[in-house]
Amino acid sequence: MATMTLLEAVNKALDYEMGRDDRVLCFGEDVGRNGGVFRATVGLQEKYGEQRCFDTPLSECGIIGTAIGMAVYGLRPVPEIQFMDFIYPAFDQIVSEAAKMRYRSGGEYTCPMVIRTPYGGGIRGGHYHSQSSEAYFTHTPGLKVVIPSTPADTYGLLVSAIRDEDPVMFLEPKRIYRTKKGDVPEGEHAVPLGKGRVVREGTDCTVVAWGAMVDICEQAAEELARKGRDIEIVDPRTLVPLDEKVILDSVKKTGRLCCVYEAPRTGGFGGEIAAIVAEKAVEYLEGPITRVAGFDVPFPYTLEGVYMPDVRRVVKGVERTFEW
Amino acid sequence: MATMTLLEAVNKALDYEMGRDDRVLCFGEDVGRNGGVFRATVGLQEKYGEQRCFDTPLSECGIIGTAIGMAVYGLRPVPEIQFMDFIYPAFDQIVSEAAKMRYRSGGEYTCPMVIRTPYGGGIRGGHYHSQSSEAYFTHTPGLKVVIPSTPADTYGLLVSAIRDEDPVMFLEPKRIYRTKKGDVPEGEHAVPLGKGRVVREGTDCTVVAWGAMVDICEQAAEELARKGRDIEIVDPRTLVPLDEKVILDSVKKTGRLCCVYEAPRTGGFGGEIAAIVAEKAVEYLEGPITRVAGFDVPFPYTLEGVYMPDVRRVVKGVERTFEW
Amino acid sequence: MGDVMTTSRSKAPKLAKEEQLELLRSMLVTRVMEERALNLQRQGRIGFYVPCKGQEASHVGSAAALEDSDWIFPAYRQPGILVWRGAPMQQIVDEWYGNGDDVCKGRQMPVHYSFRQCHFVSISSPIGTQLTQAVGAGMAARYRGDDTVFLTYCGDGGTSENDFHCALNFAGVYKAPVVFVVENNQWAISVPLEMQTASETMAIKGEAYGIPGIRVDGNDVLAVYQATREAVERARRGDGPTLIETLTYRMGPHSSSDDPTRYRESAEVETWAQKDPIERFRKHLKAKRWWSQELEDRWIEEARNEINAAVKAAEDKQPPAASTMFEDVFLEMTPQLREQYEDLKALGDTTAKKIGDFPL
Amino acid sequence: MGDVMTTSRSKAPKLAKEEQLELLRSMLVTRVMEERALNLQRQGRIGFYVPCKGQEASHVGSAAALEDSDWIFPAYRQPGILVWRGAPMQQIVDEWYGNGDDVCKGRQMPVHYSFRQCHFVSISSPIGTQLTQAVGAGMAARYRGDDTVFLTYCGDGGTSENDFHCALNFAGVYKAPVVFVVENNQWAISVPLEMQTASETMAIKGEAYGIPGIRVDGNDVLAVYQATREAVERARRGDGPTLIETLTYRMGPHSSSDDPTRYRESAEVETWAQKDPIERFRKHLKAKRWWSQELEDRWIEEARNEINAAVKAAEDKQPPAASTMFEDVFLEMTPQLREQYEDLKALGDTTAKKIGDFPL
Ligand SMILES: Cc1ncc(C[n+]2csc(CCOP(=O)(O)OP(=O)(O)O)c2C)c(N)n1
Ligand SMILES: Cc1ncc(C[n+]2csc(CCOP(=O)(O)OP(=O)(O)O)c2C)c(N)n1
Ligand SMILES: [Mg+2]
Ligand SMILES: [Mg+2]
Repeated sequence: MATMTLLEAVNKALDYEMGRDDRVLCFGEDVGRNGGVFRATVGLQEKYGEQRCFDTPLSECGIIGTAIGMAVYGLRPVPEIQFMDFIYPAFDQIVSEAAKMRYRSGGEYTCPMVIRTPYGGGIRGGHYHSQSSEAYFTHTPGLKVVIPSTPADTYGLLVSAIRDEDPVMFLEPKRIYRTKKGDVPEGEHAVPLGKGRVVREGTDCTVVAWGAMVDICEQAAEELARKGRDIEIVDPRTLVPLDEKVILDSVKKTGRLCCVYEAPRTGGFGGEIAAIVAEKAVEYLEGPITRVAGFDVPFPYTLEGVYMPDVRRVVKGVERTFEW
Repeated sequence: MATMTLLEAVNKALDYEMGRDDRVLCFGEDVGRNGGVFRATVGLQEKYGEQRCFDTPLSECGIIGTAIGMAVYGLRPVPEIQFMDFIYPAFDQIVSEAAKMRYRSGGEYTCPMVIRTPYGGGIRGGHYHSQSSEAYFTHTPGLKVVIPSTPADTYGLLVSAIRDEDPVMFLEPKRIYRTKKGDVPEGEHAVPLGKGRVVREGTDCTVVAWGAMVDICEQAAEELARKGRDIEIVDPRTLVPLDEKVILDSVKKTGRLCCVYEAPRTGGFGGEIAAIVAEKAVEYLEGPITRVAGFDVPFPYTLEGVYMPDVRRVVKGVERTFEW
Repeated sequence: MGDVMTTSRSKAPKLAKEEQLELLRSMLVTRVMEERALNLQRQGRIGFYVPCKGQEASHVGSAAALEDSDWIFPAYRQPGILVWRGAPMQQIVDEWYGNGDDVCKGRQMPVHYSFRQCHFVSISSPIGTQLTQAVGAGMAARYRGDDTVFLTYCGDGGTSENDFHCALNFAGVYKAPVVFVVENNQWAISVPLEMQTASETMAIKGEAYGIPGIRVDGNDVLAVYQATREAVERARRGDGPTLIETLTYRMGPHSSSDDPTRYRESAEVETWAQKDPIERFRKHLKAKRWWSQELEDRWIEEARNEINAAVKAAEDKQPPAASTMFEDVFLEMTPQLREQYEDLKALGDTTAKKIGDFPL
Repeated sequence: MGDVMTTSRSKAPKLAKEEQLELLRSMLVTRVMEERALNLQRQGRIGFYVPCKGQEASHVGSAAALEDSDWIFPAYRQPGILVWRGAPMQQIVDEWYGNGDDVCKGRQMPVHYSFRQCHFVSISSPIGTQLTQAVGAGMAARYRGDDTVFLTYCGDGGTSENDFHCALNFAGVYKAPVVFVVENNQWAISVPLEMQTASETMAIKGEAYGIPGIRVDGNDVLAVYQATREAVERARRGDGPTLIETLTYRMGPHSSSDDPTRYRESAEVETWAQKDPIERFRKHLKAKRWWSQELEDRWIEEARNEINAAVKAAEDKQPPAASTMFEDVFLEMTPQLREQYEDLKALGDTTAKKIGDFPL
């Protein structure tokens, strides 16, 4: 066990996998010499050389397109997209190519790769350094989507993602990169993809949240506890494949559901979770399924603190599940 | 009134708007000389000249990026993307630029444009000529998303889209381009954006569908009628902004909801509609909210007929809303 | 940069008789395949086909310059490469039909082949994406210490796409062992070359990336072979990528759904008909006294029989089982996919039904 | 192509004394602004800033070659253009603070300006997107019969992006009245030029699109002016686009969040410090006896006072009202946005709270 930040856990997991598997390569804009603008890859070039950890030209399309070629040839590339907001120039390579390679070739060619990218708000980044666009990828068959919320999960999920035989979007909640600290097992520690985590047990209402929203929900649960509401918090950890069972079991127990996410409300993944529950556990519901999410506007700068779901809004969202 | 196909209605609406407003330009791959691979722009270059209807190099990024510049300068571009499956190279220009131009400039610069593109399955197009990716755009604040299901709506909605002051994704159900015929008012006929349509009135279950799925649902409703189920069908026509009222009113009346869409089930817009109802009308529900959608796989070729929602699956989906 | 390589100008390639005859045979078989396929398509027996008539020399000649261990990241208009590399005709035809024996399990439209045993990477429709992937594979091979070379193709229209730009830029920066062949057939569906780019040539585009660019007569199979051979050797030596522009012409429609009379003059087509690559190469082999009518007739006869047998077999095969629709999305089916498959089975009959027809 | 334009080599531009002095003043004021802004950022009073020290001549000189009616599609490192075009200092500073008076209503990070009154189009972060938009605006102006010219900027890193490729390709095909300026400052954050592209120069990239490419000493304001002036005239005449590479250097960090000592040698920085564009131009004006210390001191004094006053005023202003968060998504609020705004108001206090801090 060692205590580290979420950001350090990313670095440690990359180091561990590069150490045990020489097919693993890290690259992207400012990833090599500079160790990444968030320092996620710091030290890796010194340790593994410029062949395995290097800088690229300023082209997300080139970064992901070449990564796909490497994966098809047999490597395990782990490209970094500097901010998730800048992944769109590579969108075609991701959704048309990486996601469909195994399927369209009848399994002759596969694409085992991990696209790492910091996502989410809370760093005063405005429109283009704050987005949470996980829903674009959860709607794309052939991609797995993983979002950790603790250092231990970050390490264990990234290790599993790198070992996975299919393309994985690994989204890192940059808001808590440095603020979130925790114990992480040294060396071998893999958290399986597709298994959710009950963050906090409770009986009155289920709250589903991931990434940086999990902490907010835990604080809200404390406040709700003082008001006599016993909240259960579920962190799916992987949105695709989704652990429906841990969510459905919880809702069947509590009878209530509030989904919390940073992305714009309309079309966000929390809506998908609400739809699953409305189909598979509607008879257990004792109130409306509520959503606390970003507003349907581009991510603002000065009003970031008003835009992002906070404790106050989560408390309100949970309380609304008790109102018919 | 004139009877025409859905495809002819697209052509007529473009012709009418180009005739009344010289700011309207049409362009894209094979759009000029060839009149579009589906013939949607046929005759427009002859009539309005190469300055207003022209071919472009093979670059969706260039097509949309230049269209944005034209809109910012004061024109009303109507670029065509040959197949929706090929819109991804332009994804960055659409979501980072067109969708945010008004907002980020405090209203100093705006982006009135219509991106026309044929979408959906049913033409034996396989992976890359069949996709329904409306959910990527409905989750993008700043974009309107319009999908017609009849020739009259096609004409009236396209006219409104071209006159709108903001960017509109106009998605044309190519499966019924030529098979769907109907009466269309001549000349001035605008259908407002944001108003849904009750396609068929019924009392037992609400079915929400758009594009080519509307016909399938009508056939299913006939079959269900024979089984004694009285189905109401709602076509939102614009997914953004969504006419929630017409959907909620219907569900409050029927107590049941089945959402039908071609896109992959997970993260599809039908899930958003289910989530809205589960939040705002849960107390009226007399059964689970079901979804009949594409499967979570890349769009297949030989098995297209098995992949796409058909009458049989819609009937089943509706019947499941009666089973607790 | 302005001048175009032809056999005369290029050092005459040292290809043995057998290899030169095999080049002709591959081009002829490719054309026989095409005639049959277009025929099947017109009869509605297969859904779609992409002809390459007039461009056989451009892709067969370039692919012939590779070692068998080298890889190809193709576009959709290089079927002759499969013939040259000896892909089984039955597998090719099964792909047209998308039946249960198709390597790709009927998941893609006709001609979107994948042939791992030929190091021929899965074809997709989006223009240009293969170029960047070829560069990544090249970087991977160099990292591995393999001396594999990667040959990738796009058309004149493809040079306008995003991927052309990042592929060549990355190839230049990392000196990837890649040969880019731009088959400049003058048209991108209905869009003529002059609407595609204002650059003098396609070859000159290499300068933007520090990559040598070469123009070659794409209807001169030996010139194409020679130019590619030199590029392949340079790549294998570790001297980096090359951009080759093959000047050729799309004699037929863009695809079985296209009608070129809408947008181009028959006069243009006739001029190019005079430059037919097979005609030309046959002349050359005649001059060398290596060619005989009997030989050619036998090749064509054999090819026809092989294709007919393959078609007959393909039509007797079953479509892929519904289960294949849920497989290969990931290595293992997710719970969601398993559930969706179960729901489908619960409906009873799940054999393929035909819905629409492809317009393009 | 290899040679670089400098004042000596270029026809000495016919700029009157007043204009030349105004060039110097704009560059000086830009630098004064920068010193103050970086200072405010270090004190945590504004969130972010992007310095342009060393590149003032490159963008002020090129923008000076335009008529007032011409448009600019900028990147994020050309603040001097706003000074040259006379944007009100208060509006500039309000944007840094993202307060209620900010033109952009505090929606974007500092330095992402929009100044319609200066024909200065809204800046976004994604690299290169403005290039393609400038081409579209140019096509629109030609369609309209306006003789407006469009000047657009990107950096050396920007040349690797998708948009650089399609922008130049479309500009070449449609002969759009656009001048592309690539400010080659040798670095893309920590990525040096040689990792960005293998092409000899940035200017040579124009050949891939049939566009003339020119290299100019980006620290020689008159040379930049002259090169751009010729390109602007060509564009206005209808003779199409030009690509100009300005050779310059980013003296400071990439942004207020960057630490360049991690990745580059101070020796390199010192060499370029000798070529400071303001120093150089001051020498030239001295030689002409047009410059005086008093004049420069007065300019700087005035600028400092103006900025200080603007800062003081900006800090007294309120943040934008919560309602502005829901406005301008569309011309009219949708029912969904209205409902979301109502929900927010129902919570009570909705004044801006500071959450995190920007790392880059
Ligand atoms: C990204 C993308 N946009 C559009 C299309 C539709 N399309 C298919 S082929 C083609 C023309 C290609 O022309 P070219 O690159 O010259 O190749 P050729 O067909 O002439 O061999 C187009 C526009 C596509 N497949 N992919
Ligand atoms: C599409 C995209 N990818 C990555 C970034 C992050 N980023 C911001 S500036 C920059 C470097 C730009 O370098 P260059 O184009 O040379 O301009 P300079 O900053 O040197 O003026 C990067 C990688 C971005 N803003 N947009
Ligand atoms: Mg072509
Ligand atoms: Mg730079």
